[in-house]
Amino acid sequence: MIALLKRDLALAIRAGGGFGLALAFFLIVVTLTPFAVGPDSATLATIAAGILWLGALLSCLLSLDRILALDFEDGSLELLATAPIPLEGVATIKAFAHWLTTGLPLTLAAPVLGVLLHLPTDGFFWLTLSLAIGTPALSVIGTFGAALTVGLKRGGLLLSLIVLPLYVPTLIFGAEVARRGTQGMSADTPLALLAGITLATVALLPFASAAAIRINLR
Amino acid sequence: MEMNVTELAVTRGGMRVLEAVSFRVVPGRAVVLRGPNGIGKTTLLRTLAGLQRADAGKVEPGPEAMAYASHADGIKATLSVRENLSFWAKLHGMFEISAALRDFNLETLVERPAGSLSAGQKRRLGLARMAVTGRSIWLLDEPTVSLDTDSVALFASAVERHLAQGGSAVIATHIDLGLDAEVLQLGPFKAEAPEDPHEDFHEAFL
Amino acid sequence: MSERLPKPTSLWEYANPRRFMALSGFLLPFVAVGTAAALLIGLIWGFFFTPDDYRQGSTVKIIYIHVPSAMVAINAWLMMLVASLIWLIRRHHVSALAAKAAAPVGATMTLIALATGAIWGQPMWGTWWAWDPRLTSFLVLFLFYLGYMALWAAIENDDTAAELTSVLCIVGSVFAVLSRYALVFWNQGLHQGASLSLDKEENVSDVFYWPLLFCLAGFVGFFILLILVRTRTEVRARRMKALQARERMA
Amino acid sequence: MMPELGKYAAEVLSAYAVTITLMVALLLISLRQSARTRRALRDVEAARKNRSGKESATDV
Repeated sequence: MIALLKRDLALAIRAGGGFGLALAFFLIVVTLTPFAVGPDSATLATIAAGILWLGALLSCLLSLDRILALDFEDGSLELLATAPIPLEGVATIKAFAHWLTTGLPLTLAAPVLGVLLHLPTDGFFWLTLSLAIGTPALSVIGTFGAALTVGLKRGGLLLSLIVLPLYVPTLIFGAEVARRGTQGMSADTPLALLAGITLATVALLPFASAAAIRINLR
Repeated sequence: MEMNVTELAVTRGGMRVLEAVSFRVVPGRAVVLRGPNGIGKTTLLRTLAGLQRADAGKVEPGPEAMAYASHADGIKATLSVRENLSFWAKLHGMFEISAALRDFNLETLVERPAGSLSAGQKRRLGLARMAVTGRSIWLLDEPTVSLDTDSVALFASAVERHLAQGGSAVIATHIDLGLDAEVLQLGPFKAEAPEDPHEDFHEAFL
Repeated sequence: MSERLPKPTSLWEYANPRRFMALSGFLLPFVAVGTAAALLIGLIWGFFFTPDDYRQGSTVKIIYIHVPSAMVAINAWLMMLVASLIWLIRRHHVSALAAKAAAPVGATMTLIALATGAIWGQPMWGTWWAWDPRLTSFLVLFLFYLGYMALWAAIENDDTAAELTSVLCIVGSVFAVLSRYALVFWNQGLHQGASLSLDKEENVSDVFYWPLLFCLAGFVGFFILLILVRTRTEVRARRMKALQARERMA
Repeated sequence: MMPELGKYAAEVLSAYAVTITLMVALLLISLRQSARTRRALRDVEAARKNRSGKESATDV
């Protein structure tokens, strides 16, 4: 399992896979936002937390099809399925590797980009915290979507269509934490719910992902 | 380990492709699958490897004793030969890869990224991957594709060495490898009405 | 049916394609007539012979299409969930196809509920669209339907498609419920509590209640009718594919 | 016969129009698909019967 994690990380770093690409996309979303809504810093400050969450979510979405597609194409996925580790474990590790190479960098980049959007001072802590707690769920749900569409030739767009509705609860609670935190309100309840969603998806969704991979390999 | 396949039946894409396939492989021996394309050689190997569900029949031992190699090698172009090999070794709880490197003549290529290997070298790396799994029954699907004559000979000797060490192999191939192996001829299976219409999605509608 | 089938001993036997075709072919005319009658009575009664609401004016008439379509939209997904579970657990072929057949009907009903809701919302709330939790839930539900149908359409192998869409339907259901709670949390809405419950006095007064019941029955009948027709189409399509596959093999 | 819809006539009528259009469209599409599949299946069955001379198992 650790060998698989190490390999996935090495691949992501060496091939310049999701790593740089998702961050660059995040930067572009944040850069374009003021062009779309105007340079007024008060306006930007009110929407900053939401835009940063949405930007992180879209950047994450961009790299989902790489989670399994590459391994499917070169036959690695079949060989992993015959290896003596459970496919549920493979799905979990894949999601974890995706989070380490995408969710974590996005979380770390968000406060920096928050400066560009005039994110209020109170918001930095809550934004980073909500992203740190919420992005694992994005990776796990994304792995499930990737597992469903892995055998398809043009699965990219379909993957987004399937995954985006599944992202709704995570986005709502995550952005709510950041928004309430930014406005100085108590964010305990949404934070607990966000953590609940992350824990539940991490615990349960790999089973569905593994089932989908098995069906697709058949 | 002796391998026993009894009365195996497999459906793929809605149609029965294999029916009542039975054979036995004893340690030190190989079975070569023959038959025209699309007759179910790949399906049989995938079923033995546990990737395809069988409708009926028994395979002993289970997939955990089989090392499977398909057309795709599972080789990552950006990783070096050593990294590729030791990853699959670790995944199977094995740590020693130098013997496999030697057997498949890969010692001089150890630090090269796998993407820069020639087709034949890649194929050898793919076969070395099977050796490092430590599993005794090799399932090989067209292992000699894109190999030149020398490499085929090298491959055949690798299989022979594996057999001599008490392993066994099931090989789907068109060419003669010069192995002392039994031949299993897969014939066309004529679809008959299935006994239980609930067995398969497609058949149920006939 | 040209040959006689033995009498079924359990309800599950209707999951056999041939039995399903026989039964559904028998039921179809009755369902069609019943649906047409209920819809005509309900809609004509509701549209022509009910008074305006003192507050909402004539817009109250939208209730006869808005509430039934919304109800069917949700229950269509529930039916797909049950059908998917039956397919995954008991492997009854017709149930997988019934789930496939239900999706476009559910999606259309969701669209109707959204459209009539927006049209109703304009005079009542002064806006076409409000990010009210119930409206938003339906929008999210619509997205779920789209994803589900797209997945069915994208996978060539029908067996694989049936399995994967079932998995998606089950996981999607959990997330749909989660989304619903998330949306309520996110924005307390404009909608009145329950539009309709058996305890009628509290909600909708008598004059509106009876035509609404007919409309509900009509919409449910319409849903069943379309499921039967569409599932029969799917069964025939599968049989055709099976025959053609067999010809190729022979 | 037309009831007095008052100032909300446009809303009520458009809501009904949208609903009926969508439902009729769905019904027509479903029926057309049904008819087309039925015809195609009949052709396949007939071709099969001619070729084999055997009687087909069912005529769903």
